[in-house]
Amino acid sequence: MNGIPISHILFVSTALFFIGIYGMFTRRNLITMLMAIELMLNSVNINFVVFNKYLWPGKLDGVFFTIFIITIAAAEAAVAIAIIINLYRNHQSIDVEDAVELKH
Amino acid sequence: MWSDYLQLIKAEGLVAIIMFILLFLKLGKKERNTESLLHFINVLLVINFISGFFFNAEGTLFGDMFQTNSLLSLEKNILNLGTLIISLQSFQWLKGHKHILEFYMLLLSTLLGMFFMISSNNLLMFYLGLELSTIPLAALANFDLEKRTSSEAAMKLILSSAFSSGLLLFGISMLYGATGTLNYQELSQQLTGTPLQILSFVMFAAGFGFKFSAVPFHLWTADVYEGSPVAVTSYLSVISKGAILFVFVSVLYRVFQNISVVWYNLLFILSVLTMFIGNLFALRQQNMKRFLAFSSVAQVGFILIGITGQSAAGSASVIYFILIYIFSNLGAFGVVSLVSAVTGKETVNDYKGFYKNNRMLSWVLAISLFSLAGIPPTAGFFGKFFLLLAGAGKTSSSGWQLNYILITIAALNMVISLYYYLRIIKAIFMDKNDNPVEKVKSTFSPNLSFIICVAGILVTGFASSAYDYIFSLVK
Amino acid sequence: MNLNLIIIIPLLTSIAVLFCKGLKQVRMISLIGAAIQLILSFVLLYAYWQERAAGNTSTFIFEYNVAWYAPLHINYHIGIDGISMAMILLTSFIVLTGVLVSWKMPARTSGGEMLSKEFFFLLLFLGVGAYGFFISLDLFTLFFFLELAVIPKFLLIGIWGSGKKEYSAMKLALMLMGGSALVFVGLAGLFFNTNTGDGTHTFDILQIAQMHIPVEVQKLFFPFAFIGFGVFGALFPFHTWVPDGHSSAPTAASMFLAGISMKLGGYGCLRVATFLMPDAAHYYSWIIIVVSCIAILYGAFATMMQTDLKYINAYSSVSHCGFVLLGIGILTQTALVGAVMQMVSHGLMTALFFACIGMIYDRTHTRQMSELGGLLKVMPFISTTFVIAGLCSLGLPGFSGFVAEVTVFMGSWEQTDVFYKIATIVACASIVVTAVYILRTIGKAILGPLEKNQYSLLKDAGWHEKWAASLLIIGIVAIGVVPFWLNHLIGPGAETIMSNIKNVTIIK
Amino acid sequence: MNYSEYISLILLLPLAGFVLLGLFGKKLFKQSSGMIGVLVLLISTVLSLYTAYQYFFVNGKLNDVYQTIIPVKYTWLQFASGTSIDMGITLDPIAVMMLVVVTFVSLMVHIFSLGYMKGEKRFSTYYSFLSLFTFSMLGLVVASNIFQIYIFWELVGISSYLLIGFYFDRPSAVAASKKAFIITRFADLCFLIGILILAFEGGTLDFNTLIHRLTDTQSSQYISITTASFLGVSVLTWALTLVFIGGAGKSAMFPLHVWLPDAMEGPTPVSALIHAATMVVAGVYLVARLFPVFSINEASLYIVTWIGAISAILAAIVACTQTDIKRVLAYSTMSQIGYMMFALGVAHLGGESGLGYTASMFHLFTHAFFKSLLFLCAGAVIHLIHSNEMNDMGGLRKYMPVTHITFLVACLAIAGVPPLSGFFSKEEVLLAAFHSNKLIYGIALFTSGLTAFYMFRLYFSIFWNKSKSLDTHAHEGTFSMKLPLIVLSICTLLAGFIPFGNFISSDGKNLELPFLLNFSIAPVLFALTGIVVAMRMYKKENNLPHRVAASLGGLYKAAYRKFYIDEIYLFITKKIIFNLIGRPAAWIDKNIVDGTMNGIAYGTGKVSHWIKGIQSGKVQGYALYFFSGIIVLAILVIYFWK
Repeated sequence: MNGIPISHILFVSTALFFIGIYGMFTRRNLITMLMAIELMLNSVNINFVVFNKYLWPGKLDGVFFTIFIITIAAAEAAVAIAIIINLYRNHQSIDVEDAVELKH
Repeated sequence: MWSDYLQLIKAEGLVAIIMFILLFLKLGKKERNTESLLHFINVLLVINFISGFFFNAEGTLFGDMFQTNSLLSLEKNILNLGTLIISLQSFQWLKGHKHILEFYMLLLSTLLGMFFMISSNNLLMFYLGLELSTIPLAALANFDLEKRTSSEAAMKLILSSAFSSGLLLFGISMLYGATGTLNYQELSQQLTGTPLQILSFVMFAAGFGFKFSAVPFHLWTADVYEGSPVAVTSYLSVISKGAILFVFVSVLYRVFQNISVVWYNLLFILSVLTMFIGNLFALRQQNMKRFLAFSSVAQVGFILIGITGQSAAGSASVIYFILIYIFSNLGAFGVVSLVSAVTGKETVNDYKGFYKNNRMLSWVLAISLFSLAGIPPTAGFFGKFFLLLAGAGKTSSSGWQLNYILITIAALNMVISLYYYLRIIKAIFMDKNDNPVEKVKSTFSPNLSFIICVAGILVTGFASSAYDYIFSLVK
Repeated sequence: MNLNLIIIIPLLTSIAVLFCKGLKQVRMISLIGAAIQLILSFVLLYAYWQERAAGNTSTFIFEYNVAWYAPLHINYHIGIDGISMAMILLTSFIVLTGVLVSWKMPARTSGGEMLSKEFFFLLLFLGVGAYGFFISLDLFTLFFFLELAVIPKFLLIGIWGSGKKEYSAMKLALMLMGGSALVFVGLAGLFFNTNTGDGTHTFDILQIAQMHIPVEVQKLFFPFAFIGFGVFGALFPFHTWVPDGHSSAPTAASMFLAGISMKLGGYGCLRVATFLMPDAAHYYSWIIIVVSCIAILYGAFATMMQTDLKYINAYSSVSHCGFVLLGIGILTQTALVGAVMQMVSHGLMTALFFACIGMIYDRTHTRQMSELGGLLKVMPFISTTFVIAGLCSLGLPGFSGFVAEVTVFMGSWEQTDVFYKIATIVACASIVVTAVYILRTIGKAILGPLEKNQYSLLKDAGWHEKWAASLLIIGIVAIGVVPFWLNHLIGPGAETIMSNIKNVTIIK
Repeated sequence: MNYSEYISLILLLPLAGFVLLGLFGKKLFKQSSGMIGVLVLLISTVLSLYTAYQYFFVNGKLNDVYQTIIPVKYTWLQFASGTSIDMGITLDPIAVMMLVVVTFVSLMVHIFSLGYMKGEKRFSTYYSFLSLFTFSMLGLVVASNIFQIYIFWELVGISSYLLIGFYFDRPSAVAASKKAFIITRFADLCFLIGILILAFEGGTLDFNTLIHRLTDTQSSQYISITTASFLGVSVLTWALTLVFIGGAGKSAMFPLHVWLPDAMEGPTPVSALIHAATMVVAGVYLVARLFPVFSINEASLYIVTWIGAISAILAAIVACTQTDIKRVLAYSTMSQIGYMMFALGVAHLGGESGLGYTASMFHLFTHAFFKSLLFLCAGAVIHLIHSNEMNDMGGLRKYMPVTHITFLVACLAIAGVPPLSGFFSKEEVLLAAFHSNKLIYGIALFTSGLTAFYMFRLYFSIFWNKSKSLDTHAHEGTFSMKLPLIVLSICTLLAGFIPFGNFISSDGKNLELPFLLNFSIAPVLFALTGIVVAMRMYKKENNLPHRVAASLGGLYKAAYRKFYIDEIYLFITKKIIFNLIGRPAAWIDKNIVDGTMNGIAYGTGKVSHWIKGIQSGKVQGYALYFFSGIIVLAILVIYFWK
């Protein structure tokens, strides 16, 4: 049933991960950065599932982990967006470059 | 059956119960006298702290995802104490605040998360605890809703923590891929030290490094500390840092023992970097909170040296130091928060001639700073001494004696750090100031917290029993 | 005789001061406390003689040893031999006189208020550190007390000092802490290379002295310990805290600095570095000698060029403390005795000097030699005291300085190697230079015509100042005229150290 | 009566006097302190005379060789190596002789000062210092231990310092005292090193043991010290030369003499005591004390001889040109001590060859009397005139007859006119020189001529020459001032007839001093010519001196400027020591050593300023550091681990 070799899937997940990181580094918009982080988390999810399915099919802890990650990601996103909204209230902008008062 | 079940998660249970009580209060009628409410909460926290000494059992739960023993309950109780002190100190600040209950609920939920993290016996449980202790903190950082810096700080915290947890998770996933288990014991047997495992370990450690702000993962620290309310800052700098360090120590010693050579080198680099960068940044800070932030970064460098000791003495000295560190750092933060709550002054220059009108506060601040600097007879001296001693005790595998090089660097860094602590002392006692901070009148709860802190600083060092107790637990 | 008293009483005094009201009470309490300390130290001396007379031949007596941090093998272990006894006497003298000279609290803070309570508290607290340091027989305890004595100095100088006090205070604190950091590394290295037989380590000086530390280890850690303590003892080129620190400090603090805390260094070099690492001491001996000779001459020449009285005395302290290190470096018993004698003598002498300078400064409000002159006419007592201090410092027989220096010279001359002789001759040459600057100072400041007319209205010393000066002079003369008692006191202690040094395989 | 019962009183009484007057003099006995001082000295003088009698006539001899007796001895400082510094009292001929001289002259000076220092503000201080000096000098002469000599040597130096600077509000006095102390201190440094060498080689500090070990040719110490050599010179020579430099410093031998003339800033009685009779001869005494050791080392004796001779002639020449009467006397003192020195230098141990030794001591003895007499007379004169300058004086003989006569006696004595004491002692000195070295003899002869000349130049220009008119009730001073003059002049008259050789000789045996009439013609002739010339030039007021001075030209100027030695010293101290050593040292300390420390601090601050860019405030920057940190660490660790 599983014609797809594991390496392909890992390639996808890794690619996803680095795309996420790239987005994190380059995007100015806070929401987009958040999305980039979600990409990273999803690549992690794929990893877990794949490892569980291909390498250690005996137990399900990888899958469980995935579920938890998804949940927590949601929560994280919620809080993050709340904060971003508040930031917008104060700064009238959600460009990360505008919130650099604290430095050095 | 039920009884010992409850007994095992007693600490977590108590915190949860307190949260629920607060929740009900919230649901109840609106108008309430804030002061009495705060006192009530403090009483609850005192009860929580005291009960932390009793009915501590050993065992595991949830298919050994969760474990507890007397050492862990001691660590939890140390955190309880810290939380209590912070809540006492933030009295002045919260008095005028609308959302007291929310504040405490968020605070306690992070505490709960830390407890789970400490008791975790499984990476999943650890991850859950970590997130539970991180995400509410971001909300807390934003607690001064209308302050620009506060929201900026919160944004920085949530983004970088999410990023770091992403990397951490990636590490965990690779670890899982390499070993096929999430349970600590099995993991420790599976580890053989293949490059993949090491890479994943480094990512894993980076996640920790982010939380206890080791260079180069520390950059969020100063900004968040400066931006967020002082109570939250002190909570970040003491409680969450302490918790994650507890976990780090136990994880390293219990899980990654096989690749100890690797993490010895890793910690060597990290601690040297952390000490130097922390000190060098702290040298030129003007804002007290930011200054304390960097000083606490530097402190982590010393703690890491203690961890490299990698022995009973190592972990014992680390726990002991964190206990002392809570007293010292909270003493300093307490004064800062009180002053900033009353007068809104936060820069070093504002503290010039501070001694003129505030004798008591000046001495509290001075003693705490001496303790942070590691000057006898304060407890900080003992803590630092034992940390470095533990670090020196590790005979490194490589030919030339890294451990002595490490403590030499550390000792010299202590001199640098002494400089900026003395800078504050100088400002308080020696510098002239035409309009120094006028008399800051302090109420019962802050005073109580100061008494606790100073007593802790002065007693913990001489009373060797504290250290002996911790040591006996660790062994 | 319970040795703990020598720590407890000063501690209680300093704490009691905190609960006093007003200058009168504070200084009364501290005077009483200091007096008790002096008496106590004499009682201790008497008890010490009794013990010895009773045939107690153990190296250290009045030992008291309890486990402090058992898991780390840290004990609270105290005890005295002759050397510590001498240093305790010195300390008690300085504490009492220090309290006496700061009777009127002349120094005010930059804020302008008196803060007498804090002042005396810190002063007495400093004493606690010194006492503890001199009696502790456990490296940890030793280190604890060593660092205990640093910060009070910082506060004393920074708050009540004069001139560029913040700079000096910071410099002093940082350099001394740097020194103690090195000491720490040395101690740690020593600790982990000890072996009590059952594989555990120890901090106990006596035990370490018994066991033989591997030579390589000694070579590695001796410099740490020696330089570390050397910073306290004004080892060239780490002496630069001395001039600034002394000149900015208030009178009593200067007396403490030069009188006691520079001795901590010498004592540490002796008790820790040389005693516990004899092979390394042999190995590095020549370097120590060269450096200390440089310090002696160079300090003396630098003194010639100074114009501020306190700077003069500070630099001369560098030069005199060179003799201490020289005596330690030479590694003969006589030289060691000489070194300790020099510590005691210099302590008393320089304290007297600073006391005089302080008194003069309080009256004339200047320390510049060019603005002083002919003071002998208006304040005979102070001037005479000043002259006595000066004569002691230029090594005049009848005063303590001569005895100490001669002992060092004789000791170094016991070494047959010609290198030692040349070193000694170089060191000897300093006595001429010393004479030059001392007489120059006396001639300008004390003798000659009255520099300014308003000086003619100045008052001579008050009773407290007279007492302080007289006490110190008594000490100086007691050593200078009848030195044998001090010699007997120190002799055995030096002998034990020598016995350690003698039975090493000399490595060149 | 046994020595040990009272001998230490001779020392301790003056010490007690010092302590008593020094501590309480100001308050308790403002006036009586003088009398106390005199009384104390009187007692110790009597005691020392008694000692002398006991020693020389009763129990000093043992099968007619004078023994060295050590009645008192305490260990003062014990060294681990076994050597020790002892405090003791040695009695041997020269020590006893010096005891007498010191106490006696000191007593005279004490008495004289009663009148001279009357009404001084620091009267009691003065007397306490005098007692201190007497104590230290006595301690010096009876020393039984070479370090004891050093200790009292220093004490003598300091009391001289205190007394020279007695008028401390005169800058010149302060400067002079400083100069005196520092120069002698330099000499003492050499002395100390010499002592250390001797002690090391001899393995002891005790005089007799040391001398015994170093003189018997079998002992290991002798062999080691004579064979061992440093820079090609035998260690013994080094040691003795250094010791001699010490002596030369105190005795104002060329070139360390520059302090002596300036020392005249002190009160005149002090000059009489310290800078004429007692302290300045300490050097001679030191050499005499170590004479057995010196005598086995030709080289050091040679140095002693020549330094002595040069100082003698040089000082005499300078003395001829000075106009300050005390300076003239100072130079004459230096010249006479030169005599004693070279007399020692030409002597050898034992028998006839030891003549020089005896002669030297003899001259020391007589010189003490007439030179202190001269100074006291000068003191009396100055007391009257309130000036030291010759030009302010003249024709004083009718105002102060006693002073006049006594001064004349002293002048004749020092000029060596028979039958005064000076004649005899100088005779022996010349004889000793004649036997050993003709050149020295020549110098000595010429010097004695000069001596006569400048002394009488002094005499005539004070008491004759242009007659100054003083107010009528100008009187000569109190009885207390006259008495010492008379007593001393009597001593000066008679001292020559003491058969000195019976008491003091290089080997303690009896030495019959030869007295050859035909030999003594030459010196007497020289002396008389000197006197006649002086009378011709200075008895009446005339411009002859100026013409002579003009004709001598450069030589006169050089002599007048004391051969520019002071200038040379000034150059060395100011230019070389201060500018080339002192300033650089101070500069280095300020800029380099201290600069390094400050530099470190500054550097740290700079670094912390540079790296502040890391904390850019941009979250993405943080994330970047975070990520790259992980990568780098991973690489490093994996690399390490490999």
